[in-house]
Amino acid sequence: MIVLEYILLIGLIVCAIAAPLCKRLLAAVIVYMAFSLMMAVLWSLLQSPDLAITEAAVGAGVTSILFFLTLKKVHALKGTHDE
Amino acid sequence: MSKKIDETSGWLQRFAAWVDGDREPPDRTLLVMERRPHRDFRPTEEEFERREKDRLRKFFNWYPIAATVICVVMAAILLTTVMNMPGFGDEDNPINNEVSERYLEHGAEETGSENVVTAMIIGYRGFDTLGESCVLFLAVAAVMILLLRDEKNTTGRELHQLEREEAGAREHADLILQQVAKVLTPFIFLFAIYVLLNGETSPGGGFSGGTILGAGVILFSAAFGVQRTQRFMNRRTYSVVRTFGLMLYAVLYGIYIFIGANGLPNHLAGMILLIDLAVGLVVACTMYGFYALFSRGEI
Amino acid sequence: MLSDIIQNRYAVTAVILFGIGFTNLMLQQNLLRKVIGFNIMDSAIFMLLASLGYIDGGVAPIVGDRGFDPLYINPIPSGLVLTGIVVSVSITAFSLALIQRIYRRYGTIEMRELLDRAKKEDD
Amino acid sequence: MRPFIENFPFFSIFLAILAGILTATIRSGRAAYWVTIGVCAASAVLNAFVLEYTYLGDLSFTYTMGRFLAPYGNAIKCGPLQALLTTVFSLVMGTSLAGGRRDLFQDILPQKQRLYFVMVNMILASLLALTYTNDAFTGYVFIEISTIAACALVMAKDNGPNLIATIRYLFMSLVGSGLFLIGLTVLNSITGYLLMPSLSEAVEGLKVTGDYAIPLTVSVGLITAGLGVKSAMFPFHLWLPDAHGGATTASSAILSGLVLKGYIVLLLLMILRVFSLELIVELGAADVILAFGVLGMIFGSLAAMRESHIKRMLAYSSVAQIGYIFMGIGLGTVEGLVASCFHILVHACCKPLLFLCAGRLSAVSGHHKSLKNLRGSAYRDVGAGLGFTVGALSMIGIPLFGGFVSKLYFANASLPTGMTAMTLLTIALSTVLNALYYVPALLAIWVKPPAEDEAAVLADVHAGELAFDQAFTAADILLVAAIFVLGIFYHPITDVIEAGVRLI
Repeated sequence: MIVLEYILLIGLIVCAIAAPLCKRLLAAVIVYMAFSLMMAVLWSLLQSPDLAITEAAVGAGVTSILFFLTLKKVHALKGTHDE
Repeated sequence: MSKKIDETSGWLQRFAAWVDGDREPPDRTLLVMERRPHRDFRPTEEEFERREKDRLRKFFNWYPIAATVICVVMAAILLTTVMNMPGFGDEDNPINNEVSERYLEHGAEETGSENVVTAMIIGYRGFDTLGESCVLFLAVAAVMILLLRDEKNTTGRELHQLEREEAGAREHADLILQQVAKVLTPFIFLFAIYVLLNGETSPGGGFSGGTILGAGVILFSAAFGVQRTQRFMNRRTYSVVRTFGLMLYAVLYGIYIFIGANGLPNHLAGMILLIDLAVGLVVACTMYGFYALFSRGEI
Repeated sequence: MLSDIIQNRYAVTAVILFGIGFTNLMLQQNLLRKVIGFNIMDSAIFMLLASLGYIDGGVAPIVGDRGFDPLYINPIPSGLVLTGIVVSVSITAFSLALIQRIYRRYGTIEMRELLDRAKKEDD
Repeated sequence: MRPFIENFPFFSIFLAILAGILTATIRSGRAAYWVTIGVCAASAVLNAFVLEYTYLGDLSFTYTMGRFLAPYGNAIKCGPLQALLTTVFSLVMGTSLAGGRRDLFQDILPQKQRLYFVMVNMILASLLALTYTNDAFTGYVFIEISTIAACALVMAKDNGPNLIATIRYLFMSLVGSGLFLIGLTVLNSITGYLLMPSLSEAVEGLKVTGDYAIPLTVSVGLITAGLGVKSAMFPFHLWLPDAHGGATTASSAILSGLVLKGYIVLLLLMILRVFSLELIVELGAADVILAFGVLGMIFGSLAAMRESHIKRMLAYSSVAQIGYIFMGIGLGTVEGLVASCFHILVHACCKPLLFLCAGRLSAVSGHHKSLKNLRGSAYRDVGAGLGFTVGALSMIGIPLFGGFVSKLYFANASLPTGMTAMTLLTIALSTVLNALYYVPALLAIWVKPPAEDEAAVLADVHAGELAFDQAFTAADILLVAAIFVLGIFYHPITDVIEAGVRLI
């Protein structure tokens, strides 16, 4: 269990550093999604299942969808350019 | 008397300008009583632009340095702080005081919820939760101001393109997505309703359940198109459900506070379930509202 | 020192994450990355808050008839974080909507170019 | 069974929230406008009753939000000071809306006007809650409400520069609330409470035992810095001129006059109720606040002098005035706090008046905002010209106007401290600087331009703009009267504030 904890904590830091450094915005958002998922697992390790459910639904679900829609609108996704 | 701020002026003004960080063109005449002469702007404008660019560049040169210093100092201070904070996982930490004890021991009988987190956010600290629902409501309203279609933010061409895309999506529907959605959506809804209604006895409650419900509606809408979603969630139902949910919650809670503060007898025993339901509806509507506004500019 | 860090591992991670998020919020030129930075910063604060309520060997605070009386973790931080998460998703949605409109108006989401273009239009 | 009147603070908050939810369903913008005005008036009346009750009874009471007594549930606390502040806030909110009505209905698209009023109602609710709250986390939630709503007020005009100003404002606000929340987290971890009286006891205990000295200091610093960023304390003011200068008239008035004050009031509550003045002075936080306040007074004015855009000039002047308030807090004495509270009132009346008059003056000059183009505009709407003059003279600090009294109190408060010379000099310097930019503005609007210029300007103006604006004139008269009341009959008001600070 403790090993998993360390892996997750280090993973969080790596993701947090990587997310804004990714060259493509899409990659940044996906890394942020991974960050959210790890956070959700950590919260269930911290015995807060309420938070884990909410974080999984909000962070990895709704927020990411909103990010993707925004990426589409600002033409940062491949293949969505006008004309 | 006129005051000029340019490269030749005193250090005080330049320092002020620097601190100020303002990138507006400095006004050359402070006293504007005399009639403005017809100036020929051509030669000065270029110089002006150059100077402006210079200033902007300067700002962008020093800003990262200052910000980095601030961030590093901040992180160092916080690191020292947490090293001096109560240890992790210790039972004797100041945060584990009589408040949490009371929540754990009497939460179930006082609020009727076995999940103490739900008991706390809806029973003990309900006013925060009311504020939080207001934040959600406000966020949707603010996104509506920005993205709801109007003559300022949507041109006819864009509208036309949107329609074309929707028509295209209807004709060439994404089969994989539809099949997956067909299987998944009932389970998501079921799970959402379970989480929503069992907030008292198991993890979850209004916020989690509402978000999952919203995510389910979003999946349905993405897979089967707007038309089929609008059968059960058009603009009218949307605004009715959202407003009704929040009103129900606010009024219930208002009565609850009034009764509680005045020490009147309490007849709102099953309130948690109702409030959870109202909160769940509000949250689900909010999430779907974000999605709809972001993708189509309409609900 | 090292044992201190290991003891307070959650808090230390949270502070590092806070620093990263804060730096991104202040330094990034791209508005979307700024928003990601803000989200990381908020998550870090929530993690700090949630880790405070944890008690070694505690279980989730769902009281019921289990036949024995286990040690529960502190429910207060969990409740506060739940509030915080919902607030942060609202703000994220709002800022993303704002970014969409800015892109539509100016055609860029880089802060520097944005200020440049706005200045040009002003003149 | 408590006296029925003690429910009134809760009723006023609740009314504003309900009105915010309801206005989202009203279709017509005008109806939403009247609902909002009604709510402001009702809230002012309710809070005025509370003021009378608490001041005459010389008491303050805690109202539990729910069945659970402190420290288990939420609570609000009400004394004379809070009641006075909320009464003035509600009144000024309604007045600002009335005064900026014409601009508002022009600047905002008809189908989105109702959403604007949702924001206004929620801002009123958050201002009331921030003033009344007795719980630090409730403070955080309402700070976020006010952040979103304030940003929405800025961008409601919906043109390019406004969007950029909004996003800068938003990011700066997020930094502020992040700092506040992490400060609160640290404080919570070392004390274990969120309710202010329990927090205060715990902090007292920590001070005696000397435990957790570093976290306590850091949390004081973070909370002050967070609220300072949000209320445009000096080095963090860069977002303010764009945001306040570009918004529609009513928004500028509300943001500059009221929203900034909400955060300052919360800071005051945290300082007085939780940390206590002695701790703030002991930790040196007071000196830092004082330094930033003094710097803000000077640099805000210097920046305002360089502006020719009238609304941006007023926005920079707000930075200077906020500097005054922080200087009063930084003196670290009760007298300083009383002066600060009085200045909050004065500024809450003056700045909306100036913004409303500036908006009206630019409306009658073809919506030009530059001082050059406003020449002689005071003759086109004499009421607006007079209002602007009164506001400006009060800002400079001419006797009989409100601003003079607050400067007098600041000077008085600085006498027993060790900072007398510096404070007095700064006040004098700031007065001179204020005069240096307000007097030219006054001259500009009152000096008649040559006839051909006048004709050129008039050709530019829409005929409807020159028509008599009843709502504006009413707002104008009300705020001018308020400034004279604050300037002449200030004794009863300072008595209320002193009682309020004592009973806080």
